[in-house]
Amino acid sequence: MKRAPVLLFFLGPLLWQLLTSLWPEAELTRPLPRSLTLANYAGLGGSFARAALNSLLVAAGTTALCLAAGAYAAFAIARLQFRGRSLLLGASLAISMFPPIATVSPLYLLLRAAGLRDSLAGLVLPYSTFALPLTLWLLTSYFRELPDDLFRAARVDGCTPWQAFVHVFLPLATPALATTAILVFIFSWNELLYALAFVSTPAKRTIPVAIALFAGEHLEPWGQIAAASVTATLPLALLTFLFQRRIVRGLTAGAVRE
Amino acid sequence: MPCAPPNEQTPCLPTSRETICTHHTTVRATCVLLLCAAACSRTRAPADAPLTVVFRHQPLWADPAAFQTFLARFHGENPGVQVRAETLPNGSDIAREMFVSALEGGADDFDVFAIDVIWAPEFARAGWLADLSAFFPQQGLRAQFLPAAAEAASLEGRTYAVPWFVDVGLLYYRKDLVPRAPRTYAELERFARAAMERQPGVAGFLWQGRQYEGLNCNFFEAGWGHGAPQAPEGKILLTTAAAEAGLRWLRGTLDSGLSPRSVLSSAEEETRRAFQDGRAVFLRNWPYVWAQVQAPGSPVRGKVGFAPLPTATGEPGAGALGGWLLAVNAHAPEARRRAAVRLVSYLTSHAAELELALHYSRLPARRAVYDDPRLREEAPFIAALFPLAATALPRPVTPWYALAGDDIQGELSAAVAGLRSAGEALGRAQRFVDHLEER
Amino acid sequence: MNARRQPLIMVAPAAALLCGVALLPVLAAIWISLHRSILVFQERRFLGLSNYQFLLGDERFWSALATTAWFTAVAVAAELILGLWVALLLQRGGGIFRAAILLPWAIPTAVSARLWAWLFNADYGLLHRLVPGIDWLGSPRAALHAAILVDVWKTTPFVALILLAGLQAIPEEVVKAARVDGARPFRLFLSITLPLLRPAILLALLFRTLDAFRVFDAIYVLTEGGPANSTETLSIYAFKTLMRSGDFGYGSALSVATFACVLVLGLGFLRVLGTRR
Amino acid sequence: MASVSLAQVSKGFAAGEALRGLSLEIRDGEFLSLVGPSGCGKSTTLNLIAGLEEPTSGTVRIGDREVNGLSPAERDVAMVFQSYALYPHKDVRGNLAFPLQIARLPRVEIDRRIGEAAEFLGISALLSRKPRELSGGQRQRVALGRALVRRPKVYLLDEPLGSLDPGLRAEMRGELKRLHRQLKATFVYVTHDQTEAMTLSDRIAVLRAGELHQLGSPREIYERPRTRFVAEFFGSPRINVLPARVLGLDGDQLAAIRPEHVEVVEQPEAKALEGTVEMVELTGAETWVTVAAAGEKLTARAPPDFAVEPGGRVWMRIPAGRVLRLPG
Repeated sequence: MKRAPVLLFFLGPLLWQLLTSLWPEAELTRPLPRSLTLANYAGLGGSFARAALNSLLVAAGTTALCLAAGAYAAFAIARLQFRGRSLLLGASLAISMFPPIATVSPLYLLLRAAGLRDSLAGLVLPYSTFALPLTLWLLTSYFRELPDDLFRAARVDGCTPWQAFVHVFLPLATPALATTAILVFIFSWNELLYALAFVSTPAKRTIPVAIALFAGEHLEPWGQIAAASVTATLPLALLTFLFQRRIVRGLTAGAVRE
Repeated sequence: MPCAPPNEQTPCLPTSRETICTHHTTVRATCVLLLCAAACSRTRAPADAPLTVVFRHQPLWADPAAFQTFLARFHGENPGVQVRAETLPNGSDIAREMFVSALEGGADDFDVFAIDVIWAPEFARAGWLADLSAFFPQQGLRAQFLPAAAEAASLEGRTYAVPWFVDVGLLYYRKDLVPRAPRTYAELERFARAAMERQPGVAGFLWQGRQYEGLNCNFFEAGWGHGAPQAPEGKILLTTAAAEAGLRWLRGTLDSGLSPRSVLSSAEEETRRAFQDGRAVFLRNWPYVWAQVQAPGSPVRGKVGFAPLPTATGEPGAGALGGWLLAVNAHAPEARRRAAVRLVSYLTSHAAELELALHYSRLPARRAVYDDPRLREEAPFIAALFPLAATALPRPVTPWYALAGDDIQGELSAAVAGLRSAGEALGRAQRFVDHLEER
Repeated sequence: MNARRQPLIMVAPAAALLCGVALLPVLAAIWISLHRSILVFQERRFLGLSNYQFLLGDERFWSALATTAWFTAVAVAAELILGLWVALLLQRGGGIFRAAILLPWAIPTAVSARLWAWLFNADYGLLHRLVPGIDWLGSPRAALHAAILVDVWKTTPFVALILLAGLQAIPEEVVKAARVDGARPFRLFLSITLPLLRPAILLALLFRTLDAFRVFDAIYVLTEGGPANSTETLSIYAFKTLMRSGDFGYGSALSVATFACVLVLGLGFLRVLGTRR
Repeated sequence: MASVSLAQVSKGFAAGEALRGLSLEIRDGEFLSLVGPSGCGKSTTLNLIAGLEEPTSGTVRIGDREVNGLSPAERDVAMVFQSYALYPHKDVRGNLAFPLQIARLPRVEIDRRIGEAAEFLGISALLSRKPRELSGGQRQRVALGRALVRRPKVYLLDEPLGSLDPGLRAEMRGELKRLHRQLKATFVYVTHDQTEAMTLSDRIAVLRAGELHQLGSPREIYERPRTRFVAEFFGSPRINVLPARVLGLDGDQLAAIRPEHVEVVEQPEAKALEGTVEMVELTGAETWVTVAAAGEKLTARAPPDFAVEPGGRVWMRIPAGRVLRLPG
């Protein structure tokens, strides 16, 4: 059973955090809790729920923006002939490798000038630096895998490229769109650097920022932090278990593109 | 229109060449104008409409109930004004970051806010603090308030904030373990060694060594204790021989075993709890510790004394000035600004500071409160702290100190952790500060 | 709208977005880095390259670069080795097993850093109780490796998946043939599986190196660059300079330097990958 | 219905399959096959007619209209693909209706045409099924239907029977023939299967490496191949090609003789060519014998009672009238 140590390494910390979230604050000093309590969860309060909502809105917003802008662009890159086609795909791959810090200062000034600083909408734009390249990559490779004759048939049937996309390729792309949406959602939900830099008021914080800056009165409230971590993990755990196959295909398709 | 004029401005580059960076002054000016216009329109509303002044501050006391009743009394005296208090997370660095990015974005959703003494020069220079010289002229300010506090609240001869209450670094000692308060570092070491032999396992001297602003306070105090000059006219001077000697002394307490290694990852609370559990002979900390160690059930109740910090020469050492000032948000609309000023003067009045001292054992910033008979009678500890408070020294009062704080902390932490020599660490920090100030 | 112009119109929004949030900002960052720009005091002046001169003499920059390089090298090496082992286990299937190891990758790094910070806690942390000797987050040496452990815990699943895809790309017959030739499992692994896995390994190496080099979340939340800036990476130093010291000029210079390092690494890899193909 | 003509059409490709100055006239209502090995340019030719690709030079004309630069729809052509290219997410009715919806025909007209086409192809019962629920043959009929409903000027078929299994392929050949006769439409049919070309076409265009080798009726192509390639491409087993002198003829041209025209006898004969048997292959209806003679190898049809073992001696009668002269 060579899997046990691996499972212990990966799941152990998560289970320990779950236990800690039920650990009464007073007994934190003991090696093991004598009793379990839900006080930490109750103590999380509105601000944490607010952060969860913000994360949801930003992640959903980024997903919507990237699918809206990326879907037909990916179709064009995969199927149509136009100048700069490979340049665009190459640039998008390069951009996905940009370190986010490289664009923090200009984006800060840009968002500030546009009055978008310290706003959730203001986070969606920077998030597309990593989300859009991912969307383009996944959807382009999916559209390329569809049989060539399908596109020829659509053109023979009189479709303009846009009609071919709307009537034939978009309906067929629903599985790929779902995979892309999930991955973009996860990456947006997990982002920290831009959120820390651009959002200041507590009411607009996302989950990663809320957890990073979680500070109690004096001592670190480890019980509450654990509770917050568990709550932040739940939606993603659900996503992972429900769409595991999709996520794996998306990750590997995105990576191994022989 | 008394909107704070954007202060002097180095010539801006013509906008055409800057693709991304907008022309700051125009943006900020238009934004301030807009705010005032909006505000003016609002004031035309019926005069008696209740005005809500938002007071934003870090959590300053365990139980806010007493303070709420205190604010309610202000409402009583000013029926037209409602006060809503908003608290921020506790960490001082985090709170500053939040104020900076809010104010930098022109936020006007709060009016009065409590700022750390070291932020005042930076916020004033950035044009975020309303000029209160009309209501708190400099002479009055310096006469009524402790000198260091008044100094921290002013910039280039104008008043930008009003001292609320202060903190000063001081030495706590176990009266049952040492003959008297040590005056020199050598005495501190000798007394501590003797006590450690008598009571094995007890730590000699606890101070705050974690990488945060508290470490800077310990550093400056050790510097002053070794004769370092107080920052002349807002210059951050780290590379003086005395400053280096002070930092070496701090590192020395670890090498000699006088202080335990855990000091390197401790802040106020960790050291206070250790001292309160009787696990240390000496403790450097803030006045708030007194109420804790004297509380019923505290293992060291009645066995603790306090005194000025020791020095190399034996003169009473100066503690670093801490504490909070109250300022008015420059972006706040005109109507709420007048009410805000009234709230500031109410909270920094003699009666208010007395109340805060008695209820939350907070050191008043007003000199006169220390002579108040009620204070002497009900809070002798605070009254006795006047000489220390009066001689407290501010960390460098310059807009650049708050900005350079993070880098200085890093270098000091490296020195006390033994990663770099004191001289090298201070050299690197000075180089960063000079670059930042464009010297 | 004739079909000739449609492709350009279809890529326009995505291209505009990519330019607007990535390409132009990087150029703008370079432009800002040529200025003295203290945002809070609205100070702005053209400096030319003096920010970069300061950077070359800035020891904090060089130690941040060294920390980042060490972090990348050790983290990526560990992830490849552990990832390969996990990929081999994954190859035998098991949906639950795969979902379980996917979870650490799925949750935010900030959450996993906090989770590990509790395990490393110097007073009551589980690891502290199990292995009392190590002052995980206190001593500079240990703190950096604690951060590496967090990164390994979070991204090994990703590496394992890439290697799994590589394993599955190896044609069945080749392995069967080798087995028929009497190759024992270990021999088979060394002479058949590993060489055929080379493209996937190189790919994982490329992705992870560029990703690890820009690390921010794990370390910022775990140690915030402390103790004594010993775990401070380029991204963290640049972030602090921008956001805490408000020095947008020098902060941008640090960001551009980080970008340049990632660019050099990326191009270096592509040349290696390119020649191999 | 319409004729199709290509004048000096060429198409350069990085990938190699190129057309070099192809000129071809396809008469109105004709069933013309484009035949040749893969990479010979037949599919490119079809795409050029369809408008899926543009020629680098030369003009394409449908009816009397030059169609260079026009989209497939504007050319009024329909195409049937080897992979059927049916839209997986639409049912049969949706697939048939789609081109008409794009052309914005009125609803009533669309339903009428679908009904007719379904009736004509016998797929009325399948209208509400999805492509994945159909057999290969049914899918092929739906693909044909999708072309039919458009009533195009020209039908372009790109190896439509390629993915069917052999048994079904013969049956579908019959259907295609019937379809062409009834529609009296112009069919341009691409295939690499010489039997299909022979059985279906009015005329065959043999292409190789982007050039037209020969254009003619199946009979002409089979009986009077102009080049060795054309001769060897048609007929199974392959035509025998040998230097003229072996058959006693002069000149350095090549001589070719169809295996079925070579008679094998077991007794020596005067004018017959003597040789030794190398291999005997029974393919059901016929038996083919491979004979080594004068340093060459010939294939001949053996009489039903042929019983000579490999190594035995035989004699081959080669009727002079049947011998073809091919350029060297």
